[in-house]
Amino acid sequence: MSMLPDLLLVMLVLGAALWTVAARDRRSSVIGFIALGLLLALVWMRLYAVDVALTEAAVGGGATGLLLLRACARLDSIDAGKPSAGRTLQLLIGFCCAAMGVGIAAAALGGPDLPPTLAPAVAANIDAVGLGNPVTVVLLAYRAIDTLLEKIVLIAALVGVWSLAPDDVWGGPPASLKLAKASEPLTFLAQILPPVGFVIGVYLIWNGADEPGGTFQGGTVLAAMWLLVMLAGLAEPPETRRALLQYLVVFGPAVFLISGFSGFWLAEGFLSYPTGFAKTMIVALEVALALSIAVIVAMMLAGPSARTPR
Amino acid sequence: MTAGAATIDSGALLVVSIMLPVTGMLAVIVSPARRSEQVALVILAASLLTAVATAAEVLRTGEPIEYLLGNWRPPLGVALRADGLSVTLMVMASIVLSCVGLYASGSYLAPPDAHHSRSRTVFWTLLLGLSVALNTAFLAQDLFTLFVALELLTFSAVALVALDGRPTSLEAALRYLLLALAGSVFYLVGTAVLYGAYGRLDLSGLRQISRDDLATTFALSLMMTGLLVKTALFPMHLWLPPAHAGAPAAASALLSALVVKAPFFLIVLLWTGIAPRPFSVIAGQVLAILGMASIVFCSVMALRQSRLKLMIAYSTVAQVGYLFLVFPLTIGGTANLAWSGCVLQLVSHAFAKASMFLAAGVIAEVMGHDRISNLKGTFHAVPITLTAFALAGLSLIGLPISGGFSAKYMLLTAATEIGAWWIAGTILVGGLLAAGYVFKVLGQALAPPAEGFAAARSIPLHRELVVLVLASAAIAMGFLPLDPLPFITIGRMGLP
Amino acid sequence: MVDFYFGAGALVMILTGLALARLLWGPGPADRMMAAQLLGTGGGAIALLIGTGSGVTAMVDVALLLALLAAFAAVALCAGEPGSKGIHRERIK
Amino acid sequence: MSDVTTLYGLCASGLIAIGIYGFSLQSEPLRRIISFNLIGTGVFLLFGVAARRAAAAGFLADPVPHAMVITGIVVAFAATALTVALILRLAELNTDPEENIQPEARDEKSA
Repeated sequence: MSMLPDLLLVMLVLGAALWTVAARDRRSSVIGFIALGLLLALVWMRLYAVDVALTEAAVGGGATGLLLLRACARLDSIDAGKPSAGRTLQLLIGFCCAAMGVGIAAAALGGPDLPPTLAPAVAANIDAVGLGNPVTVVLLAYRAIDTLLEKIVLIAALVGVWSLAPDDVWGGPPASLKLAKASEPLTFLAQILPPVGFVIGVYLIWNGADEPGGTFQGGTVLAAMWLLVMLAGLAEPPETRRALLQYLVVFGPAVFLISGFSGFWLAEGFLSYPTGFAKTMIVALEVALALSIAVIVAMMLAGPSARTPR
Repeated sequence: MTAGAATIDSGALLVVSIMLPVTGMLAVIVSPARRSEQVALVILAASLLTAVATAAEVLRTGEPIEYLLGNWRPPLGVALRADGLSVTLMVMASIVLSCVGLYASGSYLAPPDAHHSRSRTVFWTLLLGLSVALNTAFLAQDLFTLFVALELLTFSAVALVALDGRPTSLEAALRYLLLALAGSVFYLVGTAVLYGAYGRLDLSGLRQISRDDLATTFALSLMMTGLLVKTALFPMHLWLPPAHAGAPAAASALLSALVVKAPFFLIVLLWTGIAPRPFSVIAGQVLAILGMASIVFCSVMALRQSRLKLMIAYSTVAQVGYLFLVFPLTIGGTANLAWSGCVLQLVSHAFAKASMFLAAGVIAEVMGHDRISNLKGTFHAVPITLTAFALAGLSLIGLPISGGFSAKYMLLTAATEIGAWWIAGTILVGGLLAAGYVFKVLGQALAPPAEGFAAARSIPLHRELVVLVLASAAIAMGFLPLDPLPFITIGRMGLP
Repeated sequence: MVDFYFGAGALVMILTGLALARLLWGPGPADRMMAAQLLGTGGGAIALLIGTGSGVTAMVDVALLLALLAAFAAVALCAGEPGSKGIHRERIK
Repeated sequence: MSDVTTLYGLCASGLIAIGIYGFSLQSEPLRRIISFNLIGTGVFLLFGVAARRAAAAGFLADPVPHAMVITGIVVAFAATALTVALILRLAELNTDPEENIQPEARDEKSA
């Protein structure tokens, strides 16, 4: 009985994945992908990974979904390329992929009966940091370097997105996100949803220290709400050359860097926190990072500059 | 704690070598476009000093430097580790980055006015992004941290390919990005399988407990395949020539000299550190065969190109092929000689290829085009650059005295000593083909200029000198004694 | 009691599967938007049921986020309407 | 409990296989980046399954792979955003011939 929901869920996930690959037009494919993102949030929940479930819902269902849907709308006039492969080749590749799937399943599931794990090590050291959410501890203490570099990856990608602007509009605002058919209900939604979403975003950031949630989930929700306001035409995307925007982009990583270096003097080395202050520092860090993430994600979704700066 | 306390001072060097360019990136973003160049050059100079200081420390003590980030022991935390090989590569990368930085300074990218600040801001930010990614790749001791470094490398490199904004460059960038992403996802599948099997991803831990079983073999094969796509070994090289040839010369130099080397370095880490014995022998043979195919096939392709930059890009795939010959040669007693040859090839190719791409940039500016058949009079116009091109060419061919010669000589000796005639033969054929494509260009360029020839524009002297410095560095490597290099074995894990 | 939660979860899962079919096949934009809403609410319900069944209280946050994102997805679907910001204006087929 | 992890392990492998199939057969860049995301999702699930298998040691799940997956999702999002921006810019250049002329003229001097 307890397996039934899991079985159904897996079937829905694989169905949505097949649809995404096999759908005739790219829009249907994207919609399949968004549905998959929502379903995956449930899968992550079943694997007892609530933090990941929140991330998957916010990114897979929200941010990536909007990104791909807008891309579809803008690519609308361009003909979709047909798969050029013949039926035999398709079958051949399909067979190879199936074999690969079987191989991965065998390699991933065939391990020892008592799989090795770091869970006890995480639990044993968690008191030294003083946070209740082990995932946040891994992200901001044990493996803080990954999180710091991940922010640099985001910034590099944002600069990459910005670099695609034509020379003459560099520094100007991205194309307006205002919907061509912004209807009254939509505008209404864009007015009432952001305050609610803002509270949820802040809650996720704040809660992340002890309960599931955290910077990226909260930051993405904040970004989504800002985008909603822009979609309804209630605000315009800012000029990318604005100093405030640029400072917001680097603010979180800069605070991270400073707190990391302060460990040389205050604690036991780079990226280590002073005893007793770890929780305070991590929560402050999370707030700074979430702010930058919200701006970076929103600007990535808004795209490169498309209008001349004033 | 003991390891951390003993090396706290030298360990800070490793942190600084990664975090200095990070700081630089953030500073470039918030500084006005006209200042970005100065910020970046200062950071590059400081990075070079840090890399040299780290290398000096490793040489002085004869011991690797280790640093535990946040003072958390692996596998829970992530360690940085600098051994002989990684400091060599760090110094190499810093030198190339600094030289390319000098080459691109001044009005190379765009006239210094507000209207053309796009390429300046983007170039300098992502140049520093490459520096962060490379130093992390050389130092980090954790498979997942290495994945993040690889992604940073890819994103920075892709945006540099697309820098000039022409449709052909964008197409090349898109193709590169998609294949590189496929490569990383393969790498990540392997990482997931390894975590499932061992419950840790730190290199030193995995080295001790790796078993010869299905999961390990399968995971390592997937990871190596992914990395091969990123390093562009035959037959997965098709994305490289258009991407490297389409970028501005300063970016091409970085891509060919450095970016394709990081995935190779990771393959070496996996092969020497984690791969269990019977698998590593077979994988070594396969890698060497692909390397040989790269050498022969892409040298011929280089010979057939009519555009200078495409020729140089194909030559990159061929020269990277030599690196992969090392794997079967390390089984016998000549392991150290083979590794030395490989490292020398890696470093001298980085210098020579960076010099060659920068030279190609100068030539294209002076001549107004880069068609090989129409380069008459180039020497007359830019003698210093052409000299540098010729010197870099000597190293690529493997003529004495040059780093390329020493490298190929060592690989050749190692190959003949263990009777691997097929490898020895390929090295010689590759040299002949390289001579073919280098002399094809030189023959044209040394010819007297046609009637009424005028250079399209003049080149600032400092740029020509940078090209010469890089080429001379490639030549200077040839003055090292032709023996196994002692310092690359410092702290090397998993080597005989 | 646990069986009840899981059984109810399975039932809502089937209903959500039907909503998924509507979302994928359409045919109209309105169908899709409604289906997205249903997927969000259904997903939230499943999160609550199974979360309670397996004793993980933080599932409430997932349900909350899914409900919020369902509303956001409705707007995103509008943004992705053919021709809403096309590089070329709508082409008549 | 191990039955559930096995089930999701198979689901992850299935997602990877479907994604690779789509990635190798599709010619349209946007469809390929979606397929890339499918593969990525499958890989993340593999991490999740590895984490859940730690339940044998008396924990609900291992938080280390969860943290890695969160980092991975962020990186995959950045990759998708960069790819989509490239695709859109390329489409814009290819449909707007006027944009094409100016950079071609620049071709000669900035090769």
